[in-house]
Amino acid sequence: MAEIRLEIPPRLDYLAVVRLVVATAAALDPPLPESRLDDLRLAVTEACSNAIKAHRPEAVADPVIITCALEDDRFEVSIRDRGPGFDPDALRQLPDATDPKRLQHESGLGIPLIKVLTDDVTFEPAGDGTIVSMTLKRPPAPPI
Amino acid sequence: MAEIRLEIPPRLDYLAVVRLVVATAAALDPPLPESRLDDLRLAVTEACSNAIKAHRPEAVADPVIITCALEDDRFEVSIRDRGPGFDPDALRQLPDATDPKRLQHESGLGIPLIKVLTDDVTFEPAGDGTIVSMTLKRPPAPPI
Amino acid sequence: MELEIPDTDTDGWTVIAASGEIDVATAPELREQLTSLIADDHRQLVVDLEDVDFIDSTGLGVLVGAVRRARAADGDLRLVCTNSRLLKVFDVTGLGDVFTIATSVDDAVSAPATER
Amino acid sequence: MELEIPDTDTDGWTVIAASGEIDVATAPELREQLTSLIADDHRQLVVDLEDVDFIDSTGLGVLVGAVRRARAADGDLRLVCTNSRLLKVFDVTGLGDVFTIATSVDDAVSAPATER
Ligand SMILES: Nc1ncnc2c1ncn2[C@@H]1O[C@H](COP(=O)(O)OP(=O)(O)O)[C@@H](O)[C@H]1O
Ligand SMILES: Nc1ncnc2c1ncn2[C@@H]1O[C@H](COP(=O)(O)OP(=O)(O)O)[C@@H](O)[C@H]1O
Repeated sequence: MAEIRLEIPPRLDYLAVVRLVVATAAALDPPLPESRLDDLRLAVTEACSNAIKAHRPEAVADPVIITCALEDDRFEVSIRDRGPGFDPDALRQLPDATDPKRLQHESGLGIPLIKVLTDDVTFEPAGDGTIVSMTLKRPPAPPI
Repeated sequence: MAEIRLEIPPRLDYLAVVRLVVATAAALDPPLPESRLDDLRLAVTEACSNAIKAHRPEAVADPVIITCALEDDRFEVSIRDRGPGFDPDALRQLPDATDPKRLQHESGLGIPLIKVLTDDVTFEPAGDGTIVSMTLKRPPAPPI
Repeated sequence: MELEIPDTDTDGWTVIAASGEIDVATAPELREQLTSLIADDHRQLVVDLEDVDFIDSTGLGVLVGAVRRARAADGDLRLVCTNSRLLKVFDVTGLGDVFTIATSVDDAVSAPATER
Repeated sequence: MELEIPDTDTDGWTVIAASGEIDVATAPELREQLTSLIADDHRQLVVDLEDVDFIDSTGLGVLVGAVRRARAADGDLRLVCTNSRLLKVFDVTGLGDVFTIATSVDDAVSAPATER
């Protein structure tokens, strides 16, 4: 098992760096397929932008920490912030796309996206913040 | 001042990740000019591949740690390994390019390259390893 | 992200061609452009996403807000997109059902007005 | 890094077209190819670097070792390179004086033999 760890200042202009690092790490042998790399880039962007925004109200300067674990059968990435924490089960649901009220909502898509794009996600309170851990399974190696 | 920290396993196939991260960080506002980004990519590759190779003899599993400090007037990157250390002043000099003996040497270009490509470099023993710190100055902002 | 807005409209539609990555860091610029276009009575908008290779939820939210304002003013906001990467995001969020998504600017402006 | 070696020689020169990044992780493959070509009596080699966007000291070392072996066998190893990024690296290391660096494969094979 190999691990890559990245610490960034809680600033939104660093998201492009995070996307690059995580996607490059996931493309290492055995690589995730290209379409899963897209899923990963977006899921990580969403989790990381939430983490960065969570630092804001209290102006926390501590870094956001991104850890990638490269396992043979899966790619795991976790994002740790020092924000106020939140209850993911208490989030309002967005109206259906066919409901005219849907257009009232310009936000709230991040966590639903993370849930559909990853194979598993957990939200853990971490004392002084939150750890969001996402897993993408690698396709099984072809039989020899 | 913003800081980005990256930890990688001491494996040569991670060098491409390091190049990407460091160059992306250095391209953030105010960006290093494109030709200096090339200098940085190469200098970081050389320092990092030395760091990774230094981990080998002792099969150290500890990560190589890359830290970027983004200052207004300069970009600093330091690479910390847990290798046996070395004396940079004791390295043999390569023969001149016009000397036929030059062709006997297939290695030994890394540190000379780092020296010409960066504005400053220091090699510090760090207890159980080495910290190589490189600085590239940013061009002064144009007068307003 | 870069935005390009030609001086002349296409059949009464104003085309905004975006390129690069639309994320939480860059989406505010798109929001500002769309908001001021609608405020200036450009109610028929086409956002061309052909050169966009990434969009996040903030970018999607900007498009949702703009289509709402455009439709409230009896206009519309239509998209040009053939990139499967982006189409997947519209698909999984259900937003593919909210927008008219065409394969070219010409198709976007000539698409039938849909009952909403 | 990718390597491509056409089946047929150009005027007695074997051309190896490399692309991508030649670094310490990928250079061993280039070393192997060049070593076995020279061992198989291909002593006149052109390494085409036109599609290479990065080379590190290990990659340079591989070229130095190969040119030494080629010249020892009365052959040569010449380079094709116009990328200023790479040319700078040959320049600052002095290796620009070791190799014949041409702007095309044709120029590389027709360059005069240099006295070394
Ligand atoms: N890491 C986090 N720390 C604190 N609150 C969070 C975090 N992630 C998400 N949230 C909360 O959950 C809400 C919903 O998040 P999300 O679905 O990504 O949509 P959006 O970010 O657009 O509001 C956020 O507005 C925020 O209040
Ligand atoms: N971080 C390091 N830790 C230990 N030894 C090092 C380190 N960096 C360089 N060295 C030593 O210095 C030598 C010269 O390095 P360099 O100029 O990069 O050339 P090369 O890596 O091709 O030998 C290396 O062979 C190694 O012995």
